Amino acid sequence: MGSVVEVNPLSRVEGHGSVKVYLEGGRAERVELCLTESPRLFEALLRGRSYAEVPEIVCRICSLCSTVHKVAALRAVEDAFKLTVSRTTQLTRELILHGGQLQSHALHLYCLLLPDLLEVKGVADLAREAPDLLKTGLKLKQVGNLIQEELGGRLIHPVNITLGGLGRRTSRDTLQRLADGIEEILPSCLQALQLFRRSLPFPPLPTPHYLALATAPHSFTGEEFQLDALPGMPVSRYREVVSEWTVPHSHAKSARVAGMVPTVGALARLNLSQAALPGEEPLREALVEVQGQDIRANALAQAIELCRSALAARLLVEELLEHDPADTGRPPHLTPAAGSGTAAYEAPRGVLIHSYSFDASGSCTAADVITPTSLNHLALEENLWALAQALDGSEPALLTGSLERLVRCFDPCISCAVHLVQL
Amino acid sequence: MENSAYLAQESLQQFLDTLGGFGTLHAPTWSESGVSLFAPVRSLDEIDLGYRRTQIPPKKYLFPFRDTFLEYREGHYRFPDGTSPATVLFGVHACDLEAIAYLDLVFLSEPRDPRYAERRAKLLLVGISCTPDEYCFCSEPQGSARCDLFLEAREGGFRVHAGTAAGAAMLGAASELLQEADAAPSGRAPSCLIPAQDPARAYSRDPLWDEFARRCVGCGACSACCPTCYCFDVRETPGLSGDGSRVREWDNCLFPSHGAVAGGNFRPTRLDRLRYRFLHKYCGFSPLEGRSSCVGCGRCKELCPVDIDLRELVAMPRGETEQP
Amino acid sequence: MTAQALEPYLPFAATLVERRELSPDTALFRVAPEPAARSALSGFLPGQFMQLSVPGAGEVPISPADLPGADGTLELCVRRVGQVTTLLHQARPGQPLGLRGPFGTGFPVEEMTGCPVVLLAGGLGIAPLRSLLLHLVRNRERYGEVTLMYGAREPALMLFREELVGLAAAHGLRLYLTVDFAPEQAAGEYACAVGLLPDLLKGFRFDAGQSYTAVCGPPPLYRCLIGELTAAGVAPDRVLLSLERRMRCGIGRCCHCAIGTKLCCTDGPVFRLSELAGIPEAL
Amino acid sequence: MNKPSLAIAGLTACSGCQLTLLNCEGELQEILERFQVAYFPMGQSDPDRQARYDLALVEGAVSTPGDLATLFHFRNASRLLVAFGTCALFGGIAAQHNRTTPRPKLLEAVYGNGESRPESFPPAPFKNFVSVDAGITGCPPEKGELLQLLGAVLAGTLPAFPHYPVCLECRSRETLCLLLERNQLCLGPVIQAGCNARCPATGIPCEGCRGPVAEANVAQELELLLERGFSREEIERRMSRFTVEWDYGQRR
Ligand SMILES: Cc1cc2nc3c(=O)[nH]c(=O)nc-3n(C[C@H](O)[C@H](O)[C@H](O)COP(=O)(O)OP(=O)(O)OC[C@H]3O[C@@H](n4cnc5c(N)ncnc54)[C@H](O)[C@@H]3O)c2cc1C
Ligand code: SF4
Ligand code: SF4
Ligand code: SF4
Repeated sequence: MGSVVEVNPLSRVEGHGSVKVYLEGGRAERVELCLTESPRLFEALLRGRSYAEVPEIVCRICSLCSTVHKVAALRAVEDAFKLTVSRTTQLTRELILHGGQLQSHALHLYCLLLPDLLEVKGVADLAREAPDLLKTGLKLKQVGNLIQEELGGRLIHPVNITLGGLGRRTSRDTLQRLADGIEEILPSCLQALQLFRRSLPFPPLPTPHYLALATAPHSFTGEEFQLDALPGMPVSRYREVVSEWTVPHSHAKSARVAGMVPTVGALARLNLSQAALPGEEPLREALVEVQGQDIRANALAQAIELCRSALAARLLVEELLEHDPADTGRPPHLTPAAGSGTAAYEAPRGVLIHSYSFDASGSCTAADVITPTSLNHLALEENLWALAQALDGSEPALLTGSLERLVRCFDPCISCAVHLVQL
Repeated sequence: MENSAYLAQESLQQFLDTLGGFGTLHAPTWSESGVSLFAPVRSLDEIDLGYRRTQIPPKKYLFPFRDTFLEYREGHYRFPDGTSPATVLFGVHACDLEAIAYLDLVFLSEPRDPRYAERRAKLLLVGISCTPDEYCFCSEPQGSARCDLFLEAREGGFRVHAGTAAGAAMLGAASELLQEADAAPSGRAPSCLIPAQDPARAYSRDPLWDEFARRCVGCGACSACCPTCYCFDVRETPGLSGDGSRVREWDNCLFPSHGAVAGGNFRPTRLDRLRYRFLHKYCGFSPLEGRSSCVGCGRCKELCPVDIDLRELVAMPRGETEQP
Repeated sequence: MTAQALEPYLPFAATLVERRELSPDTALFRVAPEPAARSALSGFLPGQFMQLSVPGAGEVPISPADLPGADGTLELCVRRVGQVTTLLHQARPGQPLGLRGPFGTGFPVEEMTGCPVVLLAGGLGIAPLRSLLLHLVRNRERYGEVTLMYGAREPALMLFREELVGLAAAHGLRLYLTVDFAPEQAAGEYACAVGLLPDLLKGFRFDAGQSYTAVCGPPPLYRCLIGELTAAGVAPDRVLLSLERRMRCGIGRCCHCAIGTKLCCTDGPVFRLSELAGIPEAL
Repeated sequence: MNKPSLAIAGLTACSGCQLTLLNCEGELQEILERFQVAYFPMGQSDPDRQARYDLALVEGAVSTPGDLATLFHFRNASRLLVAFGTCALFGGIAAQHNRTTPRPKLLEAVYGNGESRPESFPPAPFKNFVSVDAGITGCPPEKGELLQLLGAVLAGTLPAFPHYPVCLECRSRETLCLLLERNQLCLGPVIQAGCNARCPATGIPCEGCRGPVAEANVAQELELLLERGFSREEIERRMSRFTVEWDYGQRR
């Protein structure tokens, strides 16, 4: 007789999901990852909405990555209208994305993942058992959020970054405060490298096919994808390489890229990009350590990116402070025209693609959003399967506990995974 | 030192520097988004001497939008620590000075409002002549005695007059910049107050009342921006560790909550609330009954999104003013 | 000097001493102010109100149901209706509270000497009138005939019933109790009439020319009663109305309690009918 | 004092409200100390589904049978149920098409006609199904209001949030009125304040993320915007972004 072992709900991940392991005579037969978040049908919400509304609505796909969703959507719309933005706007967007990455990685590492390393159940236990570590993590998160709130005007679903520009340019005083905040957390960022070097006690997992964007240093966007050693694929032709389909047991879609099962996120980025920032010598050892690793090294990769984001944010603040005061970032007046545009960004969890088409009145006729979690979906299932097999015959509690930890390594963002948008 | 002197335009920057010695200098200037406001300034070129009206009147210095005025710990209330900084408010028009005088009547009568009194004592007022525009409904006063110093515009400079000892001290400190006063002041400054109205008008059947009640969006701009509106609400905010604070905040008679009590509302309709506003502005509440508190600054008229001007109900001709 | 004299917004400390249920939603709270505050309370007049703070929830106006006792304690009769009153109802003896006041006008007890007094209370309106009644009873010889007409919705909601009956017997008060409806008269309960206060007043004979009347109750009650009283011939300046409005400061600043151009907190809460002439919204 | 037990859960939502709790970095440790966190899958494993909760903060709209079951569970198991965020209070972003497009059509657009189509109905606010004891509005909610609620619950009461429109806070911050001065489609006059006019203060019109203010003069706002050249269709689209249930004729 077959039986099912279930992890439901998956905890300490963002959104609702569960894992089912089907056992046959005590052996793992099949693993299913069910992302059960209630769908909000964003595609239908976007149909007929004006180009100006699309980014405002679509950023609500997910709170954790609302900033990068917003920026990606803005870029995609701007691409459709062949609009370029001023340097102030560019810098502000880059800086706020680093804020977003800081906050997201700090949250994931210190609130969601750290309990696994310390063998406790969660953030409430951390407050009791490791208050100082939690405090450090929260401080990192706070500085990330400070950047997001000051630049975005609102912490989640930022308002100040808008189509073609900014509501208003960030003041010097504010930037100065951000610089102070960043300076304060740099040492803690470096400590995170030590803390998250510890790997989970799992048997080795499949070696991933890394997928990331080719980006300039401290940028989150690029024109080409890189998939392992494959030659660059232009973002504008992403449809030719990404194939997506729905699976019966889950509300999310799964994707393959160029026929392969991709892994996106911090680990993939660090394996594919060599762009170094000034001042990042202390990261070198850790950078070497994550090369060619399986997903267990994603935590260390995130810790490295935590440092990188702090360093990059410091540089960006300086550049913004010095940049031409006449460039206010005021958005230009837009006249809608028919067109399509695509933009790809590196969200904290990996590659994110937004693509839209508009008719002559600027009304949205087609929308497509591919989220990092759908790109990771198959890899996650493969890893779960591998782990379930390796742990064959173990206690169900050990099995489910390990599977859940594995899910967390991917830092999945379930709410975004099920809000795929395609018209 | 005389109480009056002449200040040449060229000496104004130095004069401001001198005033800066008496407190942080605030003056009419422009916000980044293009709003006229009183804010800290460092030099003359940040000041808009010819400004018409600031969006928020100087009352914000005496009675801020939100003010924590009590704290409690373990069930016992106390005043929060900290005092307000000395401030020199430069460039206040006669109507706004009149308004502060009115607020003084409200808050400094017994029992004195300690928060207001403390801030008022630290606020030095420097008035300046104005040029009325189409929104103003005062009688073009050129001077005011309700301040520490008043700068009356003259050819190439100002006739500066000290109305208080503090004003005289400021003049004294700036004596090197000043010359002998020219001619006498331009007559007695009339009050800006518009005439008080008969409360019966608030209950009149004028169809304009219904029209106003239909239109008013209840945004609260008219009261928030009125230099003599001072209704406040009080809220208690418990903290996480058993302590808490009591905050007072500008309230607004156009909001439904203004007259609401458990199980009912004493001013349930917008019409009731507009009538209240009329009464408070033009008829005065006890103990200032029979006194208008409208100083004619024109803010409510300019800022109302639906062009409500309650004075239309009494068809007050422009310039008809009351002598206090 | 008390804290009060120094700072009008700073509540002086008080402690909840005792609480007694009066009805399912109303209780009598005995509150002891800090000793330093007693002098501020010494001039208290029936009909005046206090601002009661329950830390955490805020401050509400309450008219004490009796003059301060010899030990300085106050009796507050409070109905549970919202945030502050609910938190008060949950409080245990020893709970720190805050008090400011007394504020407002009270009943003109000096002016009323020698005259008959008719008290008309509806529902919770008995709270301020009880303090007037107790004053009249304690100075019985200085006043004429004292009548209390008190209407409640149903017998279970009638507050202080035994006490009122006892007072009536001991001090020769005319007492009329009435309820809007009576579900079932339980054995051993005092009888009370079924009917509305204005109807009761209709058949009531009294020296209207000489009497002072004091009214307190829910807003709709006033209009009906005033019709009856003026018809009976009570002079408008002898019709005393204790009114209620939203209040925040209690000292004439926050302006929520305006009634026409009057302020309920400083010109009231006890008004003479004559003062309210020409203010349609007053009643 | 006994620690009140706390549950935090989500229905159809972006998790932004739950994240707002985690975004209270300065206060989170104190919160975790003062409350006993009984149910919070986003931050703590082994959620206790059997417990009774003193306070349940539930975010999201109700759009699936599962959502409804969860909502009933928390209603029954909790002393205080708080509708946490705009979706819970007004339906939010996912409900914006409720009045215009039938649900099956929307589902088909995403999932086709295949078997993987999840069961779902038009997203609705909590109040359509259960009584709630308090609400924190906002998309996302303001940290300050969340902290006020938690403080009030610890003190045994509920917070006293103001009920006035965004314009008051906007004016008090001395920002430019976008409706009057820039002819922009600002919803400030009919939207509940409490965000300190975040959007207008950065030069962006209020998009209405905090839902309607009490007794809004909706009809007049509509007139104001029509006068400024916006089409009725555009105005309604914008107004329904976070709240579909507007009465466009309301003048109360
Ligand atoms: C002069 C005066 C004397 C009063 N005497 C008594 C009394 O003896 N016993 C008694 O039970 N009640 C009395 N009340 C009514 C009492 O003040 C309210 O029931 C109380 O304020 C409700 O507060 P809450 O926070 O529990 O209710 P909520 O409904 O939560 O009130 C919110 C806020 O609204 C205001 N508010 C609500 N209802 C009233 C009201 N009726 N009057 C004034 N403000 C209100 C309060 O400021 C309160 O903080 C009196 C009111 C006044 C004006
Ligand atoms: S400014 Fe105009 S619309 Fe706004 S509350 Fe005042 S009268 Fe009403
Ligand atoms: S910008 Fe919007 S919120 Fe601000 S005052 Fe104008 S209408 Fe109101
Ligand atoms: S201004 Fe409007 S859209 Fe912006 S945060 Fe406030 S309520 Fe939400």
